[in-house]
Amino acid sequence: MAFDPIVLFFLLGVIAGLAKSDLKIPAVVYEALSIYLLLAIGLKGGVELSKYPLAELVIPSVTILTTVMAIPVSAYLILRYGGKMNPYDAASIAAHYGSVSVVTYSVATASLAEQQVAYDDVMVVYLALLEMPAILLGVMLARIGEAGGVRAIRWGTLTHEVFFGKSILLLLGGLAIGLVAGEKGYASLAPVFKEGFKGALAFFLLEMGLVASIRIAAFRTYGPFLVVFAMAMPVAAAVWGMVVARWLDFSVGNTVLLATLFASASYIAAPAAMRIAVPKANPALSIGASLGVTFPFNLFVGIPFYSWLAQQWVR
Amino acid sequence: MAFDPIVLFFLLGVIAGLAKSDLKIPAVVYEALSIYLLLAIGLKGGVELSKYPLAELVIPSVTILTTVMAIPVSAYLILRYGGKMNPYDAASIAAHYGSVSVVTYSVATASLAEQQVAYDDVMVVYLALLEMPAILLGVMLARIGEAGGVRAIRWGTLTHEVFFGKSILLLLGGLAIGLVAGEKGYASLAPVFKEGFKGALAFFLLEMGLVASIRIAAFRTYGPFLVVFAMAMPVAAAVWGMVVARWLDFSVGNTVLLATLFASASYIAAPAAMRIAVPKANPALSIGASLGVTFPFNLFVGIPFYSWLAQQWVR
Amino acid sequence: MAFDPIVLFFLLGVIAGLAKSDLKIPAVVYEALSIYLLLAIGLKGGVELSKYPLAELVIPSVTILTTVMAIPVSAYLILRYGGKMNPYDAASIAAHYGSVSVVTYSVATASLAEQQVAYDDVMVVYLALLEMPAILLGVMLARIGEAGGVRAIRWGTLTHEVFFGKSILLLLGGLAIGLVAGEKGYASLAPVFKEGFKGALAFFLLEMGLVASIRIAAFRTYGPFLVVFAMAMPVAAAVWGMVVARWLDFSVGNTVLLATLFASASYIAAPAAMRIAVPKANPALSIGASLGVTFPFNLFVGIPFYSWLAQQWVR
Amino acid sequence: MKRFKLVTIICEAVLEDMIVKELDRLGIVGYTVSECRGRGTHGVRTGNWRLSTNVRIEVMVDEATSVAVRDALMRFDDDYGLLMFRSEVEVLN
Amino acid sequence: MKRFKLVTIICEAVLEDMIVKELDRLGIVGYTVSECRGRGTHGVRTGNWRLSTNVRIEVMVDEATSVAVRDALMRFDDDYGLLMFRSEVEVLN
Amino acid sequence: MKRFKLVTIICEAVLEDMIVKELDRLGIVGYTVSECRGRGTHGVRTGNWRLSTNVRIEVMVDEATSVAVRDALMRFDDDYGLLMFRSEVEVLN
Ligand SMILES: Nc1ncnc2c1ncn2[C@@H]1O[C@H](COP(=O)(O)O)[C@@H](O)[C@H]1O
Ligand SMILES: Nc1ncnc2c1ncn2[C@@H]1O[C@H](COP(=O)(O)O)[C@@H](O)[C@H]1O
Ligand SMILES: Nc1ncnc2c1ncn2[C@@H]1O[C@H](COP(=O)(O)O)[C@@H](O)[C@H]1O
Ligand code: NA
Ligand code: NA
Ligand code: NA
Repeated sequence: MAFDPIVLFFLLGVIAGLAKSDLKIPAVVYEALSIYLLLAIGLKGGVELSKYPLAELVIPSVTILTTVMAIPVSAYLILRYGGKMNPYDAASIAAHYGSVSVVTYSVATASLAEQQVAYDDVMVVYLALLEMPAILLGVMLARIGEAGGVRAIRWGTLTHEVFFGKSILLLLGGLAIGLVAGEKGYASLAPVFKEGFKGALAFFLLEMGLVASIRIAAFRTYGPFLVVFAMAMPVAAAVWGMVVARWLDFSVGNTVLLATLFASASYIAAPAAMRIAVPKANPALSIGASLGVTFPFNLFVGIPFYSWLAQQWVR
Repeated sequence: MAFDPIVLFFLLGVIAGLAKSDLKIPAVVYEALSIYLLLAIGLKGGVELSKYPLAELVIPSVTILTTVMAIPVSAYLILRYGGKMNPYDAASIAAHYGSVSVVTYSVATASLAEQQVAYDDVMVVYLALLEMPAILLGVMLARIGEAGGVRAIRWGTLTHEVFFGKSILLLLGGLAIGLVAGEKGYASLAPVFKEGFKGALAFFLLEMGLVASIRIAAFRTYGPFLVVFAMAMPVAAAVWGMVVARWLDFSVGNTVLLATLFASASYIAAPAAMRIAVPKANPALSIGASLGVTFPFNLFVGIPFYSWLAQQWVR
Repeated sequence: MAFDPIVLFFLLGVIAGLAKSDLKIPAVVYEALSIYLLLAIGLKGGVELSKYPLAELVIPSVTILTTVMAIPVSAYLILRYGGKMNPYDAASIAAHYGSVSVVTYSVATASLAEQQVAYDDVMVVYLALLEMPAILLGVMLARIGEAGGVRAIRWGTLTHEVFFGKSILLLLGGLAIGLVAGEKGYASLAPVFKEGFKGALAFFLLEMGLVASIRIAAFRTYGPFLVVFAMAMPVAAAVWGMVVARWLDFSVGNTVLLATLFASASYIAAPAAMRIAVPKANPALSIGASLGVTFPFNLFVGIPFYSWLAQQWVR
Repeated sequence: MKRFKLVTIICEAVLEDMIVKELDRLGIVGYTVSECRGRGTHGVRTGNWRLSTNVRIEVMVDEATSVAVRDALMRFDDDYGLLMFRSEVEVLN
Repeated sequence: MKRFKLVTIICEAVLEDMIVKELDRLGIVGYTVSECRGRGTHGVRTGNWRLSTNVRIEVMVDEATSVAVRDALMRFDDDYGLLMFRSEVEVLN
Repeated sequence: MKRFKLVTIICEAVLEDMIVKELDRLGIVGYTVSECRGRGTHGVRTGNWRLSTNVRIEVMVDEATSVAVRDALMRFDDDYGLLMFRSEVEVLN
């Protein structure tokens, strides 16, 4: 149960933030790196997809898309009735946990590579698939019992967000380009988009540490219920992901990645979408839980644990 | 007649822009990447130049510099009298088409490498040489018939712009450093400036797609004459470039690059210079034509076509 | 006595700046690159440190930390009594020269690599150690004779600055991560943090040239005393550094690096700290001397000279 | 030199598109946007990633329109970090 | 606390150098520049590359000089995206 | 619509933290910061690295507090590039 040293960059960022160091990474670097990471994993997946029997993705995709919904639904119920949260916050947080985190996924792939456990880059297809459905569900949950209810949702805007939101667009765009380019076309892009990946991820984790430090420092304000939720939920979701992965006969590596996707909470697509679609939800709570608790939890405890567990289980 | 998958990054940017995606690439990333690209191709050319009999560049340089002038002059006449444009717009657009596009050139080199057609990096010398003369000519054309005429041009400012404008300075600076460094000094810079080139170009094309999307969407406002011009002119110029390349006994690869230089229209140096020197020209027209029509035309149709044509012809 | 072609990037930046070219590198690129450089040399040092008997660092560290103090003290005395400067400026400049420049150090390592002279990346430990003490001393010197004197110094704030200032934090953070990661963990980071180093340094030098050009152009306003000081001081400090390196039985490469550390003047940590701690010091003078004179002097004359001298001496 | 009102809106970056749509609806052509950060009743906005960035949107309009802008944007006031103020300016061109 | 005029100029980034030259000519030492984007009669300025970026140039001057600034910059008004307005400020230091 | 004073502080970026501390001390919650560059009696501030960058800090407060802000920041006036001015605004929300 070892963790990849790359997570230490996150720790360094957190320390800098908590210590009120003058280290500041400009927001544009954050933007540029997140575009890079999304494109890079999209491309890599697309290249692998070009050698892959696409039909084989159908059954897993449907299975995963169906089963994942258990996460936002149970999260909503737990928060709404267990945690006595208002429906907006419960729905918003549920959406974050139902969706996925690109960086958590990336760290899991890096950690598998470090441990020399094989996995398929095609898993990025599921990353792309899982990003939005839970967000849509979250929006619907937030409207239950509201005047107008689900019918008042502006589906046009939301659907637009689903397909043309930055992260989906770059993931799918990268996938498509990788698919067309194939191994041959990818070769000349590899120095930047493949070799450079881990270094860029390190830099990005440093920056995320700075951003997350404020959320981590404020953890008391989230209340003990949410803090416990933000650590128990990913573990439960990961186990659920492993069950699904077993049904689908995934390899150890792919099992770890699916578990990580289920366990991870969105901190890019979901916050932006919920801020617009469910303005009454308090973003401090959802981002605090996902970025301030779950993200570091997954990095330092979750991913090593899911790796260990999958290796026990699948063998 | 295949195109390099790298142009798909441009397409992705255009799609994101047209779909009003929230994908936004900060302007500073655009600036940084354009500095990188200019330096990188300068350096590469300089290294090759260090092994090159410099005297052999004189005749081609003079020939090319003379013959290229046919492009802005004919463009001016066509737009002024065929298209009935006012002298400012005609002169400004002529300057754009007489000058060159660094990214179009870069895509052509990438595409040649992909097809394993040899070319000389020394061609970047012509890229540097061709950037400014047409712009100067354009400024003069704009003054014909104006009060004060050509004599009213502030030559000091313009000459300064020629030699110390960002793109010339970085190209020439890169060339000079490459020349001094030679293969040996270049080796340690190669991971960034050579291996990283294509990935950076991909990123830059994505960004250019975003920028160009607004121009592409507005293509109706340019009028049919200008749209046709923006596709016919590059083809004509490319053919003219091939004729010149034949006179100079260029290899197939170099012929494609010269044709591409002739065909390409500036969207960095020319717009900036014309905005200052010919304020009465409408930048929406010149940038619209060069970036909104000619640039994508060259990427998707032009370069594959010039490659194909040169291979028929030179063989 | 050759210099590495990489210093030509600095020259290009200076030329662009002096010629008032429209080349502008956004400040965020400067920030991002400086973070990268600090992390990269920290990491590299940390990896080497993981294979190093740490106890062996104690004696050299103590020796170097003690002997380096001669630099700010003598600089203060020379400027205060020789140059008749006010105590604030004398102390502030002394602090700059007692501290170190990360980029000067980096150029020296690049230059040694180019000449194939071996050195230890562990030297970065001394880089980290030397950054702050002279700055603290400078603050104390500035208070001598002031109302309240040294007792009025806000030690809390200053100590915070020492350990959590950007450059120390990134250097030490990089060291620690490298130490934990070791060769194995470093391998996947190497494409960005090792292969990319020299290219990034080139880019950064270009930018520093632009920044420094204003300081270089203003050199007349510093007065002849300060200009001479800014060239004589590094040479004297370098010789002193070599003496210390001889005591410590350093290899040729390490001798050059220690000499360079002693000779270099800070232009990141010191200016920021002095601006806050000694507001009455004129930053134009200290930054002018360190960035406008000493930095280019070390690049073009100093490093080649220290290399040559060390090779004569140590052999 | 005509007198106008300059309406300055400082708010979460995520509101920009929605506010521009309101301006469109009011038939307002001109506006200016710049990036900023800050602190208010909704806490610190550090500007270190998009979700914590503010924008400043400025609209120079006549008095009546300035009231219309205010009325159109009040619906964001409850749920978002938002500050709106108005000052007197004279147009010079 | 002395009263001054704050002249705010919002224009295409390409004008910055030319405007600073005019300020120099008028003997004005102090000014402040920041980046912005926006929309006006010359269309949308998205700020996503230099050619579509605006700058805001602010000059705090006395009333007479504010008129001189206006007069000096009016020659750019025809050909460039440009907005100039003026407001009252009291200097505090 | 209540009348307030908008205090605008343009100064070296290095002062930001110290100024925010003063605002804290005065019990002021709201402020807005943005990046800028410029020229003044302390020379040109090009903004091309942090040491030559300015910030603009804006604080909307009542008249009495605006004086308190001024008084608290005057201690920076001697040693740092600093401009402070004040204008009238009406809050709209
Ligand atoms: N009193 C104030 N003075 C200046 N800016 C303010 C003030 N109050 C709020 N702001 C700005 O408006 C944003 C939103 O304010 P709020 O809705 O109070 O959180 C803050 O992030 C600040 O940038
Ligand atoms: N009414 C307005 N309110 C605020 N900013 C404006 C307004 N009109 C124009 N601007 C700004 O001034 C720039 C140039 O305006 P224009 O010359 O009308 O294109 C625009 O890009 C906007 O940033
Ligand atoms: N008259 C002025 N108008 C606008 N901005 C100014 C003026 N004077 C100074 N500034 C700004 O305030 C900063 C500090 O001014 P100073 O203390 O005079 O160097 C300058 O860098 C400018 O950004
Ligand atoms: Na999840
Ligand atoms: Na051309
Ligand atoms: Na030193």
